[in-house]
Amino acid sequence: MTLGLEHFLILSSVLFAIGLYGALSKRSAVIILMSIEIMLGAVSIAMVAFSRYIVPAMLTGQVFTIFIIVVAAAEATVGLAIIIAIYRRRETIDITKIDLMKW
Amino acid sequence: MGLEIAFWILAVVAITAALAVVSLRNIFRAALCLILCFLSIAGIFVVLSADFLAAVQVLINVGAIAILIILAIMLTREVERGSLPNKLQFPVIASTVLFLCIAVFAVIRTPWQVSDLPPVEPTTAELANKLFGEGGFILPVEISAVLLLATIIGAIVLMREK
Amino acid sequence: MFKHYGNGIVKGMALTLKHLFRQPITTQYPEERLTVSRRIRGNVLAWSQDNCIGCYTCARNCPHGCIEIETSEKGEKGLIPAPCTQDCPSHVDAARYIRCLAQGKPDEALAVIREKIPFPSVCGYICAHPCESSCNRGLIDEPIAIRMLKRFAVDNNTGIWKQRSKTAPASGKQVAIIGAGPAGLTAAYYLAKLCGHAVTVFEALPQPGGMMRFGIPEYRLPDKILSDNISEIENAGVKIKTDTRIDRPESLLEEGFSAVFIAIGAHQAIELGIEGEDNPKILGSIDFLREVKLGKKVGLGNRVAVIGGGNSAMDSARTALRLGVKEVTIIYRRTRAEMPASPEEIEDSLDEGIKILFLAAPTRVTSHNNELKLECVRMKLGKEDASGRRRPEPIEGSEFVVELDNIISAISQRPRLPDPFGLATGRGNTIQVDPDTLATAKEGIFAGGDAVLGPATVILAIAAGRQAAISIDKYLGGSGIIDETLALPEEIIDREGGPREGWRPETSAIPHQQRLNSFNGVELGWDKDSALSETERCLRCDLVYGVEKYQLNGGACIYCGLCVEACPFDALFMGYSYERATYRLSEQILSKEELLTPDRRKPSGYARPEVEKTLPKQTLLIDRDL
Amino acid sequence: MPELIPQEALWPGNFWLHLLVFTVIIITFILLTVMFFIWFERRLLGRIQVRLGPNRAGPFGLLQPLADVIKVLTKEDIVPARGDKPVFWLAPIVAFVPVLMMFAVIPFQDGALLVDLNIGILYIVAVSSMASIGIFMAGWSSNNKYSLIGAMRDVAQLVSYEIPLALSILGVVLIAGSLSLTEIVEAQTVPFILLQPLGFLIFFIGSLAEMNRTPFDLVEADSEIVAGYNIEYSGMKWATFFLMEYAEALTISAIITTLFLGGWRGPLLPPFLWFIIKVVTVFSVIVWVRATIPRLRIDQVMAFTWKFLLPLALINLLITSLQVVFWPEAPVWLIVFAGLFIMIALILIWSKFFKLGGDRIDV
Repeated sequence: MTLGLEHFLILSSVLFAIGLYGALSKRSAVIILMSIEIMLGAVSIAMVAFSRYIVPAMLTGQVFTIFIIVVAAAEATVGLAIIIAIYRRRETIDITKIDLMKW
Repeated sequence: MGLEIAFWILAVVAITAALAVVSLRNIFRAALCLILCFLSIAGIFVVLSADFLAAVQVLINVGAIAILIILAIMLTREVERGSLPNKLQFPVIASTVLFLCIAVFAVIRTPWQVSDLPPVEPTTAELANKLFGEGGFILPVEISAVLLLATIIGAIVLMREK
Repeated sequence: MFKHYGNGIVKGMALTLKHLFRQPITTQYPEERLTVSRRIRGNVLAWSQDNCIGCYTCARNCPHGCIEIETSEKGEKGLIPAPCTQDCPSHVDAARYIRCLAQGKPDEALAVIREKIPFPSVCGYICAHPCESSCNRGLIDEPIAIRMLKRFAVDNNTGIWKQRSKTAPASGKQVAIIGAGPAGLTAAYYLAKLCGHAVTVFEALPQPGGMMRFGIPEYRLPDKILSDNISEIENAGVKIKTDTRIDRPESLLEEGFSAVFIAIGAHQAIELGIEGEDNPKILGSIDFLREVKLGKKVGLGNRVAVIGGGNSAMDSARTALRLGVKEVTIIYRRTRAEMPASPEEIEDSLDEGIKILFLAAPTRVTSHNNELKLECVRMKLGKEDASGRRRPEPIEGSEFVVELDNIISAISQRPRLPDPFGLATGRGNTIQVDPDTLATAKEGIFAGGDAVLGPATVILAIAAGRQAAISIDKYLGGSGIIDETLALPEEIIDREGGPREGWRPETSAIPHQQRLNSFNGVELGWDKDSALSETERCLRCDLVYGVEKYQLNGGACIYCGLCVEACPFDALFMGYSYERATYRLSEQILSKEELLTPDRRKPSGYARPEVEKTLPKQTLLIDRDL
Repeated sequence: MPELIPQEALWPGNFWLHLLVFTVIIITFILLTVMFFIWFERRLLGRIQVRLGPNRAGPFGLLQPLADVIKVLTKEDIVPARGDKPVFWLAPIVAFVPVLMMFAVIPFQDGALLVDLNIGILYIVAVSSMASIGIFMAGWSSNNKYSLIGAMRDVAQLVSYEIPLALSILGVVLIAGSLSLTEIVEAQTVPFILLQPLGFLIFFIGSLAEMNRTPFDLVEADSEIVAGYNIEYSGMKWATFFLMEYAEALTISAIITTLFLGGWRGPLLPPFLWFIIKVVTVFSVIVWVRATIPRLRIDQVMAFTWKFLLPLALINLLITSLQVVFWPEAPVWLIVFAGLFIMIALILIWSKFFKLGGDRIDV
């Protein structure tokens, strides 16, 4: 059985689903951030796979992946900054306890 | 043949690591597993003959983002039993499985128009052309630069002690 | 920034590069010194039940607390002479009177002291305490303050010993003693009281006491204390004739005395032996102290130098200070470590503002209009001489001049022997006697004390007096037994627990500003609490306990050997199974034991499990929370 | 070195044999060189401090590292009772493997390397950033505040110094026009240290920080945090960290040689000998710096990279790219002199604005 586009797309879906589960069902903000990173990674796999199998000469998917990595980095930076800022005020990173809009 | 073995190993490692990230109680170990997951994704990129992307993935995700996450973990408390599920755990599992089924179904049933051309190798020069060359993505590159600048300023503003 | 750091970096790099090409100064370790590094390994400590007295010294010195001793409460083996008793020239049973003090009976303690010496108060104040030098406690921290305890005993005198003392019947024989110093009066006391002879003491000076009165300043030994002791001696039937100088001992024999004891002491200061010494402004320390004691006016200028490093130099300097001298300097040719004066005297002198000029020796004195110029030379220490002190040698060209008003020479003293004595003399003008009997070559004439020994201590003089009393009594046909029993026999000798840990209690002294205006006693005695707590430090080396169990907790023992080194009685030593491996420094330093038994199979945290069980927990658990 | 390898093993003829032979060669080379480096550093430091250094075991003390190895191997292996045990066990491996992996792309001579990746230098930067994970694992799992502080310092330092490091590499890449190390070496008709003096300086300083050597060895500052991240390690695991540090020094010396000193190129001697000579020279300079400059404070270290190295690296990149784009055929002597002049001028001007450790900074 040779490797096809489906393999990569299914792997991507599984990783995305795991990330989705983590992002929705966890209390810790850091774990949620990590789950989002997994989801972004899954999307990157899908992008690169599309690029490799559908338009191998154009690399458009890889360019998209580069932007995804850029956005992931930005998201992680700001997200962590927010988490630490909240932790400094509230002494917790449990998002179920961070439910006030203003304090 | 070699590529297939590599794919299966990397896929199993990536999925196991990702599952560990969302199921381990110890946040520090979860972060280590996230690093493993990122490394496997970089391996998948190599399998997809995107070697430049693989290196960038290691450099940015493993070398920077994961380490930032670990540093952030160190700055908070309750590391060893920090990762607890919230009340929505079982609904989320159900909906996630549903989503997965739909996605897999869609992937399998879609007739992909796969090209038979060999992949471009090496990708570095080609990517550069795509990003900066004629008719390329120069505008998104500029926008992402602005995004990064905004990120830097935002992070500094958030973390500055008043 | 660049100027600051860049320059530093560039210069530093250049410097290290320069050093790289220098010849290394590493040298070969000398071959003859290559046997080093003792390692002790094994599991058995040899313990000698005969030597062990159960003093707990080893248990206290063990860093891991792995020695357990069980002593039998009652089955003591008896008493042996303690080191302090053995090393006292008069063999005063210090261990026993400390025990009496510990039981709260100072009068009993005084009785114990009185059994051996007739001057307990004098010894309590100024004894040179050889007992403390030999005290086993000094091996652990600090010797027992035996002299202070003695002083506490005599300060709390109730006179109970007097009721138990008895006087021997008169023997009808007459003994003459020349010199009312410690030796002479001791001999007189025992000859009169315990042998029944009629004793007459002839003293050239107006008051009895000899060096105790005229050589030791008032602030160290108050006159009243001495006079009390001497009046006890007079009460025992001794006649003291003051202001009587004897020129020929034979004349006393012709007058009807059966025996003569010469104890004239050493009252002549030794000359400095330098040019210009015959100046009237240069005084001998002993003459100076005597003049002061006799109440004569000694005209001293504002700047006085005392030459010498013994106790009499300290006494002279401190006396001069009390006479109103502004600036007193002690000049000594060696360093402080070699000074023969007792350390506390040196400390007190410095405290009172006396300067000490070490490593300097006078070479010449010149006099210029009312001012002395003392030329000195700097010294350095050379090889050790026969006395174990390093011999000072002058440094050429390092002469310097000190301007002074007076000089007190306190180098040493010798006996002042009038020629008609006609006795054989030895080194330092001392009288030569038979060391066992103190008899001189002339029939019926004995000699002792400083006159025989040269300048020495009071306790040695007392010992000489006792020796003279014994041999004179034997010469006169007596038994020669001068021991008496004044203290009650001890009933139960018991030790309650081990000795107390810790140091001596503080000795208090009168404040500085009160010291220099008068000759009041400087050192103050102890109160009851201090004395009691000091007695608790005593190891009781004279008690021999039956040690029933001596157990070494093998799991905790690290075989450091500290207990063996600490034992004062040689009861512990390395057993046969101790391996003393020596390594030569030239070899690669690899631990043989670690190579033989690498224990890598079971990682065990911070320590091996068996050690964990036996050690106290707090030494193991480190606070590891972030 | 080609004569050691059968002809059919060379890339891409026989992939697996080539891989096997070169992996064995690289590991042997690293282990031997690390042992040599340990001896060499101690001897050199000794000489700089006007003493002999190890001189007992073997001729000139050459067997001293061997004696140390035997000692370390026979030590008891201690694991902290309340530490994170699996992480504790994994940490030395995770720290050591990336350093080994870096060597895969370093050319000993033309064609004599494990894989000639076309993204070679990017690969090195990426892999080297992974080494800090091992150190962080060690620091965390030891459950000891000193090791954690050491690890935090290491990570902060690594993340910060990676940026000027990568930027100064970009200057070289711009001139060479390739990311492949072999092509970079082949592009060096003139060693890039002459064309990129400022880039070389930044790279050298940055790599000193990257491998935690004096004056940037805050990670293991004995006077402050006892021994840093490896305080709880003993025996072979500790030795692995030690090996990692020296292997990193070796790798970075090799990278500096490749990027700036012309790699294997040189007259007369065989190419791999040139390579080794250059590597040892670079390492000697590192030891020389260690013997001279005292350790910085952590806030000084961070201020130095963000306020000093990073702007200079950016300016250097800008100038280099302007030159490459607008005047690619500029004469070499002009570039050399202009480069030197720009370097000195920039450093002098920047040091006017920049104060090292003037104010106290909490890090």
